[in-house]
Amino acid sequence: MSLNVLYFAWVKEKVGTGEEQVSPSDDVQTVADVIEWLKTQSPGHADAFADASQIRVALDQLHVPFDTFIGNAKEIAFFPPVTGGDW
Amino acid sequence: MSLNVLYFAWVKEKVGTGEEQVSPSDDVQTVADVIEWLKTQSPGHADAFADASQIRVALDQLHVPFDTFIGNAKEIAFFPPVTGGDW
Amino acid sequence: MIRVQSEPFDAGTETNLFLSRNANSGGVATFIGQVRDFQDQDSGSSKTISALELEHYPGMTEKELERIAAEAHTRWPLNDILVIHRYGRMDLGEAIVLVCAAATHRGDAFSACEFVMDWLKTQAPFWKREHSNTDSSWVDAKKSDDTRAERWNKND
Amino acid sequence: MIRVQSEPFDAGTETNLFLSRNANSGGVATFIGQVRDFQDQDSGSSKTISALELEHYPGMTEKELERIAAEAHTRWPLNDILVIHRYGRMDLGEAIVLVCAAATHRGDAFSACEFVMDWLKTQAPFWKREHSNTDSSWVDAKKSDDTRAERWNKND
Repeated sequence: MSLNVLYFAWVKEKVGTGEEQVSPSDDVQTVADVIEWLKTQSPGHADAFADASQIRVALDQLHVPFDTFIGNAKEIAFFPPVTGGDW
Repeated sequence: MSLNVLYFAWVKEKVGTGEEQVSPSDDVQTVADVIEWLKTQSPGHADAFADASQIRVALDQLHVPFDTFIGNAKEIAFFPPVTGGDW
Repeated sequence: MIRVQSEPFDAGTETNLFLSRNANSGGVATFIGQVRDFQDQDSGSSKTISALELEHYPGMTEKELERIAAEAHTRWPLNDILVIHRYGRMDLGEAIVLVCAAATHRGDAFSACEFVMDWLKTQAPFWKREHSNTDSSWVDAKKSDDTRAERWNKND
Repeated sequence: MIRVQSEPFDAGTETNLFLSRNANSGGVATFIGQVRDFQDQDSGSSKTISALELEHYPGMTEKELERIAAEAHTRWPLNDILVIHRYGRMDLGEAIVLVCAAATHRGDAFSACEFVMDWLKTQAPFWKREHSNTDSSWVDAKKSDDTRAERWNKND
């Protein structure tokens, strides 16, 4: 599997990069699997994903839950719950 | 009793004037009484008030129901239900 | 602030002025009612409406609009309300009414703006006359306006 | 129409353009969210917020906003929707978002405008960072936004 991984906001700051190309092994099949695999890649990754309840995911630019299969997706993004103006 | 009477929209057109000063007798006490009294003043008045369900009333510039007593009010206005833009 | 006037007004300019007066409010909801181009929609009708005219009750109109705005202030935490309403003759595409409501939370701004419009439509003393190629006639009140206005009583 | 941009925009000018594009709609509801002047309201805080910054997910932001606007069109009879949303750094008093909805009936315009705002706040990929005199920090999501967005599911 080859995936373009994007990080935003404090997830990006903790991981230390906004984008990386990864190729996990074939037993990595769901979003949750990708998260567990990423946590092993660096202390920054581990820190960013320490509390997965604070992480939201988009697969090929669509919001998805953690149990979604990666399938043929090319891009996965991890970010905090979205926020906007005060109103 | 001395009252300034105002008419608007098609009520004004039927009565034939937008404003008149009236002095009905003392037994004219409520809005409904004023309407009955006005109906006797001219065929135009009678026509305007023929279907009282189509008439709305303001007493001293406040919406009121027909059973309201005139009291010390100075101004009474008769008009159709209000209308505005299409939206 | 309430303004009742026969002169045209510019909805965008008024909105910007309202926004800058309310820099401490995050959210501003507005409604603009304009004289719509009827020909596009009522294609079944042979009547071509060219303009409309709003008669009003000078003095009472201002009082009613002030009363409605004050009522909105009692119902929601608002920083400001603006109502501009025209009377007299208006051409297609011209703005008739602008309502702006400023609040810290958008839900309050939306509710107040819609409330003001709903009460205004049933209680502010305006009467509409449509001018067409063939005649001019008074427009009947709409039952749907009463229904919309009554919704705000049920929630009390 | 959806526009996602870092450049400031003029809410009044955009509203006027939307109004003239929609001359066949009687009613236009809008919402403007601006960077509010925090100092007026959070007087208990010693932190002075001077600006805010919105990070976003280029590509996905536009897709989400298009999807939300399309959903609004399926739910209400609308003539047009406009969403303009900024990203990047913004100063106090600047407009962040403008949503306009045009419809024949005002209830549809109001509902669509509020719906777009509620879904946008929970689903469009923006993340806010506040810059103050002492530091800059990411702002947490608000539970109230989730609650508001969920209201639109219940009515289905």
